[in-house]
Amino acid sequence: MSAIAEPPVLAAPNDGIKPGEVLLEVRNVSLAFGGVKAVTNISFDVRKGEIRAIIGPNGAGKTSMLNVINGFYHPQEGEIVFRGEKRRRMQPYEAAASGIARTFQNVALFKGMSTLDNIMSGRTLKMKRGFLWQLLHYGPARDEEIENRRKVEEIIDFLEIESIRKTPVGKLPYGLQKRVELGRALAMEPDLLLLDEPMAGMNLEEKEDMSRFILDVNRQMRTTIALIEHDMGVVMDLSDRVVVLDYGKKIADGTPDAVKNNQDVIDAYLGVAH
Amino acid sequence: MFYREVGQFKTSYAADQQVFPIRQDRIGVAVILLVALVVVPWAGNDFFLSAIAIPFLVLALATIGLNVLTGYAGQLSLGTGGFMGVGAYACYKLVTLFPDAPIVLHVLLSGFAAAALGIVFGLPSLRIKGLYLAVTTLAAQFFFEWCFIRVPWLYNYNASGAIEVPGRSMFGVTLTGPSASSTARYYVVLLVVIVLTVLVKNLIRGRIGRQWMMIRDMDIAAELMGVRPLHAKLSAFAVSSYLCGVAGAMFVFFYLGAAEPSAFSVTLSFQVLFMAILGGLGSLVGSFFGAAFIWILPILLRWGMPLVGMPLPSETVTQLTSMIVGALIIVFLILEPHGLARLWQIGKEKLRVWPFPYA
Amino acid sequence: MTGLDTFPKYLLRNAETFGTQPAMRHKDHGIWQSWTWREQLEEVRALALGLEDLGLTRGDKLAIIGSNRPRLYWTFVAAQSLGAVPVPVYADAVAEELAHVLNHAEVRFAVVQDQEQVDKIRSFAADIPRLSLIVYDEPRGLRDYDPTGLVAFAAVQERGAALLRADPARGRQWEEGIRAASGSDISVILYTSGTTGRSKGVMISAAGAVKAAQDTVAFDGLNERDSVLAYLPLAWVGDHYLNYAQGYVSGFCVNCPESPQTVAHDLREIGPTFYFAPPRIFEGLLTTVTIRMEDAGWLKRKLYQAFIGVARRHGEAILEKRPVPMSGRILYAIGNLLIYGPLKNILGFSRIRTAYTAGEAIGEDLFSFFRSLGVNLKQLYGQTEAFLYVTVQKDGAVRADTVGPPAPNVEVRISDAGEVQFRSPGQFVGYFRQEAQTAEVMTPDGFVKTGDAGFFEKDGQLRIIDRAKDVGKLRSGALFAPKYIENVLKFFPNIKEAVAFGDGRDFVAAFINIDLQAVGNWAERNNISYGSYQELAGHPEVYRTIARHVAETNRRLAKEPMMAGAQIRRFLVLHKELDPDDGELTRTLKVRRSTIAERYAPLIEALYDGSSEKYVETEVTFEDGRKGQVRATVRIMDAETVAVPSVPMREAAE
Amino acid sequence: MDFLHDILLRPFMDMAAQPDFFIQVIWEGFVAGILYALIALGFVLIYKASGVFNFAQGIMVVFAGLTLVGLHEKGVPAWLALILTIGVMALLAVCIERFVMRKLVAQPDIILLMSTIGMTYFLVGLGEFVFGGEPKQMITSELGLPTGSTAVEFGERGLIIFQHIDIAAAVIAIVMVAALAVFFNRTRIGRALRAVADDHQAALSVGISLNQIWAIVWFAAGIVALTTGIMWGARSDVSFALEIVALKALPVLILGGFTSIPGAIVGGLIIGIGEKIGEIYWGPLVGGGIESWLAYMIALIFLLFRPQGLFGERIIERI
Repeated sequence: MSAIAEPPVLAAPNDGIKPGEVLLEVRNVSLAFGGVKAVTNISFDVRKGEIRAIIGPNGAGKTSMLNVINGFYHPQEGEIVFRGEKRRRMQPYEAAASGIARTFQNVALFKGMSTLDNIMSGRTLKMKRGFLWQLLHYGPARDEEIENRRKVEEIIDFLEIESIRKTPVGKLPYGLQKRVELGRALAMEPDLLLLDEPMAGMNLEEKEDMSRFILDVNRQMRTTIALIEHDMGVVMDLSDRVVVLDYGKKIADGTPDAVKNNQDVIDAYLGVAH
Repeated sequence: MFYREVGQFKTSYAADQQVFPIRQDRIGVAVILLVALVVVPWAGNDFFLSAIAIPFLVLALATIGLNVLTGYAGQLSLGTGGFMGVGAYACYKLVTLFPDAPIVLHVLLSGFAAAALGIVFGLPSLRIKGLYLAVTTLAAQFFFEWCFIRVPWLYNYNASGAIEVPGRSMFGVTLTGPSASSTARYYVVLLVVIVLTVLVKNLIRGRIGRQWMMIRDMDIAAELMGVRPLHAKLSAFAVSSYLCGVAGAMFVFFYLGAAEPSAFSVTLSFQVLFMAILGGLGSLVGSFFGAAFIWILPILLRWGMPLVGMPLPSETVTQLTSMIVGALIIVFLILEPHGLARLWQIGKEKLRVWPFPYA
Repeated sequence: MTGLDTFPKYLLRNAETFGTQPAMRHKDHGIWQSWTWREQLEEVRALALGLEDLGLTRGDKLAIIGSNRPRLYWTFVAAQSLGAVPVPVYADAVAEELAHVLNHAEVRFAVVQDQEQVDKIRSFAADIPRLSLIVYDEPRGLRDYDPTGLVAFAAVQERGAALLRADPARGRQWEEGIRAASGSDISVILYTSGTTGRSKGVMISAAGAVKAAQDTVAFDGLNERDSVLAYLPLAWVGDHYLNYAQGYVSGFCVNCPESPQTVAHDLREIGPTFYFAPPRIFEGLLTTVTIRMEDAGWLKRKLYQAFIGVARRHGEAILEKRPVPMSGRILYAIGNLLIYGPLKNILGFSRIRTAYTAGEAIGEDLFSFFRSLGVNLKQLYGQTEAFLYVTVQKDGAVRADTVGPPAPNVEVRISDAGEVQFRSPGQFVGYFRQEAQTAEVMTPDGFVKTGDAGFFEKDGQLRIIDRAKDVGKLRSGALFAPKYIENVLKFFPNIKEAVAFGDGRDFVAAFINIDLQAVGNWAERNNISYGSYQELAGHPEVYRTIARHVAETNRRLAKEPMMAGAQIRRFLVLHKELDPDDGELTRTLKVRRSTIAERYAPLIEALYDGSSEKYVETEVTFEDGRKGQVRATVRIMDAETVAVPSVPMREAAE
Repeated sequence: MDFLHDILLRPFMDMAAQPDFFIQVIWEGFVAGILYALIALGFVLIYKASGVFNFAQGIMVVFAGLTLVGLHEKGVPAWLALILTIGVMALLAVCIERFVMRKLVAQPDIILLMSTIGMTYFLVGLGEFVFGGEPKQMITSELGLPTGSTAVEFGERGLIIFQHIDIAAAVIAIVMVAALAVFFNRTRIGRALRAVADDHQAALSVGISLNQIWAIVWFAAGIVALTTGIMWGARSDVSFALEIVALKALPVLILGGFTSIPGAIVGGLIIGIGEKIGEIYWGPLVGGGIESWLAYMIALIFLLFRPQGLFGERIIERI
């Protein structure tokens, strides 16, 4: 008999951190490329269960910040504390293993694969069966594959992308690619989801859809989210707290309303000379 | 046109994820297997089996090996010939050292020698990418070639410097050496190729294959999804080299019968690379297409041209083949960079949506 | 068991007889999740016991709102098993309308698909005072909702299952209750969508519903090996009858699509053996086929045209097992291999044994296209009040212009006023809480008035010509059935919409709306440039084409003794598209005669005063709600008519 | 211990013991290195302008040499054969641009590389078909290139032999590099070519179409190939074996970087001299013949420590 899966669809694993407690802390992080400073002495935290936005004008160092958090860049100074563990140097796959997933500003899907396989790829860390089982694709390896397929199907259902399940992602319109990419990150069942401009290049309707999905991810799956976004309106609606960067420095941090009325932020966005 | 997919629905993931989800494809594969297992040995003469079928299968296996590395894991290799040589020489040594063990076991084990060396030469792939990596594999290629000449232990200190395949039999059937029948050799090669192809397909559709493709398509994203480049790349090198090694061993033991180091030169590497490109990178069925195309084209020219009243001297055939293959590669890259496999896929798609031009 | 006169009784029988046969499938999470009849019984039992425990009792009304999915179908039978009455409601109804129906039907329970429906109900909660519990299928988005009066479907089932575990006797009691139930209970209340006024709740009795389904199941030879795709609205009589009622009676498998976007794909996967679709779906399919084939390569196009020609000549004869020359059979067999088979395969029609269409008139060409491919497409005529079938065509006696002879055990007669009336086993018991309206549609001798005008052809097939109230007479006394004329016009692909006038006038005249896509394509092919709809509509070439269509229409009308007197004498091509935003069409795209007559009074006048053109200004509403004026000088043309030998005018109702 | 001694000390003792021979080895390596550098140079030209990793540079060398010798064999005077060969290389460049490069614009690098491998095969087949596959003697003297050699005394009883053709090769290579430098820095087309490498749009603004530029670049690479072919042919002979040797351009490029002309030269010299010394002093330890792979190993080891090459800049990956 086929059972229909029951809620919660994908629950964040229980890591002993209660909602509202600090999940991620960035402490005095500085990063430079060959003398060019990308971010300077940035500190902020992300609390479990919240949607945290990182905003700022172009070149403010937002993406660099995400890259530091998931181990792609190694900061020259400062440290990252995730779930109470301090890290200075971490490889991207270690960040992934510790529960950080992300999407990219310019969709970074696996172009040669279908939607299904792309999302399946997010299950990489959940699959353990060894080489010999894989060779036979039988018994435990197949069970594992099917078990993970089931999870992936829940995400497909969640994101309402049933009709493109087997379409190669290269053929999808941009908005859907972004959705698939979100699905791929969700498949990792992350504790912390980093979204790099999830609505870049989308039309209004797609933006509304994406906002709904982000909110649902946060509410239904209880996933903590840190996002970068350009569209101020979207950020203010979605996020619980906002940190504002400008020229690699933090200029404001607080609730959307507080940030919106901060003079430094207004200046930065209006391009007032420093 | 021949596809009647109505009513073929899947009620389980296992059924949905099978290799050939469409019934008509399953029938097609069964027919092909039947032809390969029964019709070809029964109808094919010695020339067909020895000069066409056996080398085709062996080279197809080598192409699959290269495809695992280049097509699936995205790591360019120009050293296929060298790794095939490693397999061949390893097999030769195994036969010498353990003359009583079954020859098929030797062949299968010899792949491990190639796999081990593949891992060694795959290590640089962790730091270097793309074209730079080609140099690594070329280094392997030329180093192996040199070893085959300069390390006499490898060819048992033969005066000729070549390896000669001794006669070996299993279950009372002579499988190698001059007295082995072409049918027996064909069956061994066919079975090995079928089994290994199935196993590779299993790898590719599972976690490991997906990791290879992740690394190929977007290595940074792959790492951020938890793929360890070390594991993914080295496993691709190992599997690829294993397959090439087994292919090399079979190349000598079931096709050539004897081999000099020049049999495994960089020319062979290129030949296999062309098979992979023309067949279609990232496709197993394409490996068979590519191998068939490049192996059979010269034979067709040699045998076909006289039939249409244009006999050609053999060097002209070689030259023509070279030109045609070269030109075809360019044509394919321009028109269909994904090779014969993509043409096949497009054709199949056309048949599925027939009479519509698209779905 | 005392006779199978309720659907729950059939559930028990099917679980016993077809235990391991699939009862339902649902494409969900990428695969066809399946339930055998035995599993379905388990699911329904758990659900019923859970609902019972939550207070659902005999006589309660339970609303079902959502798309086609097993859980909602189970809810029907679960409610019926407890003596409660399921009331399916259109899922796309706006909140206010939904609230009206729920309140009118006095529902206490609502089983809904998702958050959207919950929101709609809650927004009008005050208007539905009796509603005490909402059961939802999909939990998404409902996590943080106020849980009072809200429970998950799975939780209800779990509740029932727990009860059953604690006391297995409850299952037997439940089955006993089913066996003891009476066929005279109300099985379902179906709210008609109602083009005018508030919708009415049509009450169907259990025994009547079962009897009707038994008759048609036997008529089409449906059995447990058949399968259908359930994609029509759950609240529509068509779905409830064709899929639910026939499913229980015959034991066939009901398949639910994954989502509305994937219906075509799911149809292809499942390959139903019994299929229903309204004419517009077939029309859409034919358009798709035509467009795709125009994009195909030269050879394929030629092949297609040649073999479709063969099919047109011989296909229907072969389907109906009439004699066909050997050469025809051979060509058809080749065509079947090359074209028809693959085409049916790609449309998902390969396994269809019986297909029906109904609801509107279907074009002869369209109808015979599918039949000539070997799809056994037939017509039926029905109504919610009849629990669907009134007339139905038999295999081998199929025509595009009729709807068949009376269905088994159905009596049909034409009233003196020309109205079709019927008496059938499945006919409704009455409108819920609307005795007056019930009385209105019933004749004293127990027939139901359909409101449609029609007549019987010589071969005994019923032919519907129009809504009875729209049928009028010309001054000459000739019958004037506007919709009939309009339909003949609309079968031309170039004509999108038509409005005929003539009641109380000397002759028939018509407004015509061109089909922008079809005519636009034609214009493109013939290098006719145009800047706007209005320009294209007024183009002399377009007029000439339309004139040919009108002449052809007249020729067809002339062949009909009843209609020959009402040929179109004059017509015009309207300068703007009739638009629901301007109130010219209903939201379901039906012509609003009164509005049009009012808005275009000067044009109608011009049609009858002999002028050859007329300048008009028309107010239009743009998409964004702004209003504007369209000005045009509309040409009026005389149409070629066919002289009819003076046939004595007969009354519509003979 | 003996082994370590053989590896670590003995070769250096040998070098010191026979300095004239050592210098001779270096000279041989230097000349080979120049030829590697020339091949790499042709390669860099194309890579800089179009991002194509031109695998066919090696075969272009062979093809140019074969055409020259082949035409002469057919009775064409040497000077005319040279001019005709230049014409053939120009035609080839135009064909490659017209029928290959133009069709593959904006394809991934690996596709472009493979197309040049296809070209290689095509040219191998064509060359053999037209001129035959057997090795040919370069028409050195007919072209007016010096033959013979000069022995220079070194120390007390040392003797170093310089082949005149080698000296000529070195001189011509230097002239060629200088000419290219002038071409790139002083001429309008040259500057346009450099602009192309940086920014395709910028090049268009100079008023030269991308297609023209590619044809010119391939032609320039063809001339470099012809020169290389003549020099190499004069030292050994003109045969398809050169194709394999030409693969050594790869390690050279890895050392020197794909876009740097000085890099190509320095890389060529390092590889040329390095592998000669390795072969002569360390080769015998393992049976000799290590020349065939030493260059690759050098490049490989180098890569592991400096993936961006000698002159390349560190790449920062962006996501």
